[in-house]
Amino acid sequence: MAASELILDLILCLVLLSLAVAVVEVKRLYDSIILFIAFGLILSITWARLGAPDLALAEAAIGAGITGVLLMAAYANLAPKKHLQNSHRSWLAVGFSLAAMVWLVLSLIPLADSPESLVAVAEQAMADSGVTHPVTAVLLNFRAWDTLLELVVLLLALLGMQQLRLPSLKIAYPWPLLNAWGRYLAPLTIVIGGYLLWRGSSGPGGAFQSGALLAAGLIVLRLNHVIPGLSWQHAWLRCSVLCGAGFFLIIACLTAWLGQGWLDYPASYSASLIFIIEFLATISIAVTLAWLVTGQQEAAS
Amino acid sequence: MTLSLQLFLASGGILWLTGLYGLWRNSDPIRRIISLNIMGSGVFLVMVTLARRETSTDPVLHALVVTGLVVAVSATAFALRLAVASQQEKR
Amino acid sequence: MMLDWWHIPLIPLLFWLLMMRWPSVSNWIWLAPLPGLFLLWYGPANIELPMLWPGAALGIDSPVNHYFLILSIVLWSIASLFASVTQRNDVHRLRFWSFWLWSMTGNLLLVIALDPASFYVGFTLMSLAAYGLVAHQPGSLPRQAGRLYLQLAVLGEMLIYAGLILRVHETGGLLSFSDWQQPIGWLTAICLLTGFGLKAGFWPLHLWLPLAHPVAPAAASAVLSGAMLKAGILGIWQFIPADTPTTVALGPVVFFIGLFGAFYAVVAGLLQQQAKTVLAFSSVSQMGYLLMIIAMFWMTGDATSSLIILLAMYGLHHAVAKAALFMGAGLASSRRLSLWHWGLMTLPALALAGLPLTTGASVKYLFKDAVSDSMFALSLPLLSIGSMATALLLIRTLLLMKQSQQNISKKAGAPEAVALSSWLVLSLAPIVIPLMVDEFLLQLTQTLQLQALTGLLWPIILAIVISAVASKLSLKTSFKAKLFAGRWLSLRLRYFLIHFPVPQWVIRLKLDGWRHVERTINKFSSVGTLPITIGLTFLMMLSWTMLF
Amino acid sequence: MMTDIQTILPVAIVLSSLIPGLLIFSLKESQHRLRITLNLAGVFSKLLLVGWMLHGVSQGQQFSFNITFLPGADLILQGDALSLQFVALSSVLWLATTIYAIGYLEGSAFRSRFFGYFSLCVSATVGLALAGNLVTFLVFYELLTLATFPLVVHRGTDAAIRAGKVYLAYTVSGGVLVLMGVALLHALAGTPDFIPGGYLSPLVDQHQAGLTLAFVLMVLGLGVKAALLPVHGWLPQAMVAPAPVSALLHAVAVVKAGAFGIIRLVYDVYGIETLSLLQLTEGLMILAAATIIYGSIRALQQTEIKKRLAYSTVSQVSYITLGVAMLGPIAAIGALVHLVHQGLMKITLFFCAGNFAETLNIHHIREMNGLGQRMPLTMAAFTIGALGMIGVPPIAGFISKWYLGLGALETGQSWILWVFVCSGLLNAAYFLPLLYRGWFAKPAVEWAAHPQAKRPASVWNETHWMLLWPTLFTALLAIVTGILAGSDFSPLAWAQLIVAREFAP
Amino acid sequence: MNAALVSMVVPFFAAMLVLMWRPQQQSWLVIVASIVSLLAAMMALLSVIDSGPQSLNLGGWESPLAIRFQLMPVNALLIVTTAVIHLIVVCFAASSHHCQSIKQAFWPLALLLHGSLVALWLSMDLFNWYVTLELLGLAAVSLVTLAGHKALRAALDYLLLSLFASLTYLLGVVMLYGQYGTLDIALLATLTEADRVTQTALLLISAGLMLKAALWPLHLWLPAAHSSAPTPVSALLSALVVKAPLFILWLLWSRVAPSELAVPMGFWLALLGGGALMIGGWSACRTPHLKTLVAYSTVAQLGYGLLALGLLLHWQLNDLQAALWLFVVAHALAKTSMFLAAGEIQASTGKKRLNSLRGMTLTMPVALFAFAVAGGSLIGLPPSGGFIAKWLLIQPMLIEPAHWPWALLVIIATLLSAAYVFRVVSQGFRQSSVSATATEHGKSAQWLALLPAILVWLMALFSEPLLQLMDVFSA
Repeated sequence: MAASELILDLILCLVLLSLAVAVVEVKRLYDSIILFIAFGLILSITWARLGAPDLALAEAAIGAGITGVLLMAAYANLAPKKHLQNSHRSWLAVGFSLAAMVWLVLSLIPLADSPESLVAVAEQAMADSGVTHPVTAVLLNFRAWDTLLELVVLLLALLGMQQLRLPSLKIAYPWPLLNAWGRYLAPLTIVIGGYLLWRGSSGPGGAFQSGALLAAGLIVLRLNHVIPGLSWQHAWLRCSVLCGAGFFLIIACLTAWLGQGWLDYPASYSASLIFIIEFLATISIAVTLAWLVTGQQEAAS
Repeated sequence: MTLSLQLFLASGGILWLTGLYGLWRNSDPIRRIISLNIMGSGVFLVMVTLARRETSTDPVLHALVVTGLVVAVSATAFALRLAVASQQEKR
Repeated sequence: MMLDWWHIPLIPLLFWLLMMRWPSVSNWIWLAPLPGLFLLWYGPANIELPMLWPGAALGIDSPVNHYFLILSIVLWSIASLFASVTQRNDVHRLRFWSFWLWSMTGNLLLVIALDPASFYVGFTLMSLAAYGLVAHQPGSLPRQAGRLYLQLAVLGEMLIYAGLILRVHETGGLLSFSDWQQPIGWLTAICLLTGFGLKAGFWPLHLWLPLAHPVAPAAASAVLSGAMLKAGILGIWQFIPADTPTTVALGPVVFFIGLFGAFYAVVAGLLQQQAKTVLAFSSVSQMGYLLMIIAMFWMTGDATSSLIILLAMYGLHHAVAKAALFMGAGLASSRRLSLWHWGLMTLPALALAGLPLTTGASVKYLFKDAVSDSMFALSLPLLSIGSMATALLLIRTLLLMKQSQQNISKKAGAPEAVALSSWLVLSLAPIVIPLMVDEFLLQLTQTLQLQALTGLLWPIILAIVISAVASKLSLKTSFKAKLFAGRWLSLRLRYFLIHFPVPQWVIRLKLDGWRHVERTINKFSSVGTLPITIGLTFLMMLSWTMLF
Repeated sequence: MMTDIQTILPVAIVLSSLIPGLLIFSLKESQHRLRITLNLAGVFSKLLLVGWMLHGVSQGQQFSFNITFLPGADLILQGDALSLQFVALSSVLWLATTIYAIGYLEGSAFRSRFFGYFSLCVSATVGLALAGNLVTFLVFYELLTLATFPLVVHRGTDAAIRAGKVYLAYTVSGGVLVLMGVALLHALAGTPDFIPGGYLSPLVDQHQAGLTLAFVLMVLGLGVKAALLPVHGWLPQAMVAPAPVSALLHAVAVVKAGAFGIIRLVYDVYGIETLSLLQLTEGLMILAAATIIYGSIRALQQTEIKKRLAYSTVSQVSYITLGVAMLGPIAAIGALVHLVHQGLMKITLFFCAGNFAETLNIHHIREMNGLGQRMPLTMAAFTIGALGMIGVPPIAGFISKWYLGLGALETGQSWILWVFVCSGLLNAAYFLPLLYRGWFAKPAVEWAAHPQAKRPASVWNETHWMLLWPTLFTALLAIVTGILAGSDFSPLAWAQLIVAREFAP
Repeated sequence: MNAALVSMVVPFFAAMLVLMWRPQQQSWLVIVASIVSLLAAMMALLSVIDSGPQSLNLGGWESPLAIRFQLMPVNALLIVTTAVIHLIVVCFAASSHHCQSIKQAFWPLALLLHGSLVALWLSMDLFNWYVTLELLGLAAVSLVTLAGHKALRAALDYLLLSLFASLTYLLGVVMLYGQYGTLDIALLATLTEADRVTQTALLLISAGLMLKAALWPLHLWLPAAHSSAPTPVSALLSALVVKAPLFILWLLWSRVAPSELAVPMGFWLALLGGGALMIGGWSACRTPHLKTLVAYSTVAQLGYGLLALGLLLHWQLNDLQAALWLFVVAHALAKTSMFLAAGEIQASTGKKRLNSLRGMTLTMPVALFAFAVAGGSLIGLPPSGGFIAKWLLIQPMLIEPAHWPWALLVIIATLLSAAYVFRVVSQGFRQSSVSATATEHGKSAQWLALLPAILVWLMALFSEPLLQLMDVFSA
């Protein structure tokens, strides 16, 4: 098996690397963006190859999808003359990079042989986690604090974006194809998102993946002007953005106050608590991501 | 298997460096942001590869990658917005 | 007891305060020194004043300060009286009197001082305040004379300071003249001798004297020459112990300096055109004699020696006579004098030359005695020549005074009564003092023998003859150049100090040249923040890998 | 009760100027009555407290206050004889200067700021004097730098700002050097209290290099404030400050802070034994002597009154340093007593210069002609100060010179005597012409016709009384301390007391 | 520990409240939250003093799996400092007239920044630090962009570099995890060896952190970002945000890194610190703009931290930890004061340049005084917090003659800092024609600017307990 797989891996790596180099080095920005989206897709294949289906999902939805839309939107909003690459290539920089590459690769290679990890510990703890999918267990139970803060990161990105007071995403004219497909795509994403969320407790999937999908759906709807521009004025929007992190925090406090400790779910409730948290987090993620992509609707405009 | 892992690890490192190089050599903000994403991908690749070292994958690393992805996408979104805003002011 | 030694210097100060409030007090200043006489008569015990500067003690402990106190009191009192007339119409009379009184305070204090510090206090006060007297009159000559005077006075002060400190150290911190019998160091002796010598004005430290006396008011010249020069001598006498190896060794040198000075000054004086200048040179010459006495005393160091009496008597004698002459010169240059005035004028002049029946005769006689007793007996004949020279000089003075009468305005009348009487007192003093003071009388009786008499008289007669011949020949020379040397030097000194090259440290950062470099760097780093930072990160990481 | 007082009194002395100072900051410009009240209350309460402490110390009581500060180095305020010498001087002169400053600044702007900082300066000076160990000393030393700066730049003109920058460049650098020195000593020996004879002698063998470096650092650092030779440049520049500032700070507080520091360093930190083992004082002596001569010559070359006085300060303060460096008891008396005497005389001179400038707008020496007719009292005070500086007896300066000279001989450094002689001559050379001009020269314009002011009705009104009286007061003190040097309550007696305690076997 | 958690959670909740309900009088809510957070922080500090360091495994999981919080004297102190500075800045923002326009967006961001900081201080987990660093970075950049157009370029540079640094850090963290299988600092400390992977990982982490902390020579983004940010933001960023990476750097090198690596690295860090002191100080002396000057002063002062850290590692002297953290706290307080004062002055004159300060002693005496007093601590004048820190720093330098060159560095640095502080202060004393009544309002903001400066001087008085705290820690 080794040889064929190795060749496959090698090809995968080469494609990835050449795409990456191309993204960096290609002359036109537009090409660069397109190549980057392609890179994201290849990357999600790589994840799958490396036995990380939930990451592949997340990468496809978040890395390639949403980031791609964001990049395109930014491209559309930028002056064309700014899209030129640096005119000269600095061999000094290349030399430095190559030297660094040798050093870095030499340092990374030994890692393959030192299988130190938390696998055993995590497996041991799975029983008490309330979920069966280990990634979800880590995300929402073992290292729930990271996830909580991540929601805050999203919130912060949204706040930061908001107060830049940019006009909302400029789309000159709704793309006819999008118009046509949007109505079907959006419910589909919602269904898939819901499924992913539900599945997250036992298999690949979970809040982020489903949130990303839902966000994609929302974006499509927004681009079709099916839903109005997202604005901070709407209480339900605020509520949905904040509910994930807010509820998570409340749970954290309650566990600290009433329970055994900070984020220490009571064993009997842990499954349902995690589900509620995931659900709310999904809403938050979806709305926030969509909002981040489509931009703030100014109250005045 | 180890060879393959080593390959992916090296690729991760090189990806990271490629992104770094792109960030270094490009002056366009969007390209810089893309380069950052490539850097991030490199790190994630290393992480996912490391998760594969044992028979069962390491859920912790996967979870970290998920977290990292979300952080990356939010940061990218914000950065792109900021890039657009900063360019617009110049007009 | 209501009056004590420490009151003596205070009373003039009191007068000063009163005068500042009521300027008319200046007419009564002649009273200020007089309480001293009362004290002398009453003779209270010496006092120590631990409240004051270290070692302060006041009183009289030897004939020298006894006589010097008398002479100071008399001179200051009479000169004050004289000055109260002559300075009556002076615009700056308050200033004059202030300095006068300060000077008087200092002089009186130093005479009654029993410790070096008090002496130094008085001496300094006197010398610095006397600047106000020297430079009192407007014009450039007094200013220049004053400058020279002050420069030398300050130099003297500092030398005395050094000598004083050295001496106190040598004596192990003792602070009383009476305890100062320890051997003196060479340096100390020279410092003190020079320091006081600059005030005493013997050759070769007399530079300021011929310049200062002519420009000072007559009364001031009188006290300068009469009292203040003596203060210098007193200082030498008090500070430098006799009969120590150093002083014994120094004695002959000093003696011959005095001797040479006595003659040199006569020669220099004879060449002068102004009465007061000539008188100043005469003082220089007389100081030479006083120096000789001190030198002889150093050789013997006998506390009972007649030299002590001699010093005291000589001081008194010269003081009154010279003061009388200066005041007379002052009168002669401003008032019309009649014949009897001139007769009176001759008296102190000839007394200085050793006219029999005057103090001059007493001191000359005693002086010769002393010299013949000492190892300098060989120089005895020179003394007679010295008397002759003195007489010559004083006759020249009188002649010059007479000449100056021609220059005064026709309107000038006879001297005022007060001025005249005060002058009269001093002029007659050479005769009167021997009648009052036993020591003088004793010597005077000795001089009445024929041999002594002729010994005293022939120089005077010879001098008269020479003068007559010289005036017939109308020998006139000028010797101004030497006088101006002092003035010139003092100016050069000032110039030199002001233009003395001293390094100055000024640090200046010259950054203008680097401005554009800085700008470029700033611009570059603000535009290229990202690439530069990333490049540096690279560089750092790579260099760190080398590190381990 | 008594122990309480012994603890509180040192702090109270510092606070007696600090608190009014801080209150004054908060006052409005127009509340001048309140400001004056506060100032005077501070002044007199300080005098009272200092008097109390003087009495106590002369009876042999101990005053000490401490709070913890750094590890091994508490903040200690203590009243010993040496500190009181300086404290008493500062307090008395603060009295004079406060009155002077009130008169001087009447009607000008920024008075609250001025008096606020002024009080802070005095507090810092007093604190520095009362400091019981090096770290405390350092604290107040740096505070003094800070508090003085606003006073130097008070006028706000370009020249003042420039001078302020120069001042800071020097004093802050000096402060850093002192800091380093203190820290170095702390690293080597900790920071015990000052004790007569010092506390470093056990370390001489082991840490010779460290001790030497610390001494050099601290002397250089303190030398900045004491205006020692290579680092004296700020002092003449700082003369752009208003007259009271020049008077109290640049004649007394600041420069003396440096000199006082050197005294502490030599006697109570290193100790004479240690220093003679390390052979460090030779250099200090030469430096001080060079400063004396250099300052005098530079003073001679100045044409502005205040500049000349400033260089004179440069020269005179080094007398103290020189006296300390000689390491003998008599020289120590000289140095300690000069600390006071020089302060009295120099402050008088600066007051006079201020009076001239304020009354008749006279800044240059050539404008002084005939001043004695117009302002006889000020001129008289000036004369006293100047003569005292020369060392003319019986003014205070003579007493210091006496002991310094004797000390030089006693310690076998007879060359120093000639330094004093030279300095005396040079002092005379740069002061006497001023006196000549004031008393003897003819004024360029008759005073009656002078644009600035008419001839006053009475002698006592030659200038504002608040300017005149402090001047006369300090001049009188300069004479009295000289004449009554032998009395029990003179600075000299106190200096002898200090030396008796310092040099006690 | 619970108190510390309260101190962390309260700002988060307050932020959400503000975002959700958007009350009219937001400032009171924010101030109350800050006060509560401060009280909680103080209780946490007291509990540490009473009962020593406390540890908490989040979620109750075993140590390698769970994220661990640890409350030590140092981070308790930092939490208190954070809370104090936040309270002051928030009050300032509420009272300053010049902050009206940014308030709406400022409150939640500032609160989130506060919570994130506390989260960072408490955490002992490498990956959790990554998340908190991201939080800080995003919050900081968002705050910078509040200043409007001019700040955006600097903000973008800041953001990109911050992201770059995060990724560099993350790579290092991943490598460490790959090698040792744990993210917990305490566990790592027992495992690490001086092999190649560890070395590379530590270097990557350090580079990332140094970039985030704007340690010289990776500081270029800081002056632009900090000087263009709104006043209260500049204060927060300079005072607190740049200290967070320093904290991690310190824990990493002093705990995790084996001494074979730490000793040579320490030398380099110290050299870089020296470079920061020199170049930062010099730049501050040269810049014509007020806030840029203050920002460069941050660069320079961080050099002290780096120097202390470097020497601590190089000489393996635990005593220097006290110096390091007192520097950080003192600088935080002083810099808050400086930025608030500078910002208030700049806002009231409307000019950026230093020479617009003319006559400020008359028009804004309190602000200028605050600047000067804070500057005194930066220079290290006694008796200020800066002085104590510097004192502790130079003690080990001085005791060995071989170490004296470092002391020379400190001397020059001190002089440079004095130069730039007094450059500003002396301008204020210049005469000007502005009338005194021009800026009567805004007094309270000026006093608030003075408050931290006074606190930093008070630190000196309470140095004893502070140092004891540090001793407890280093023991």
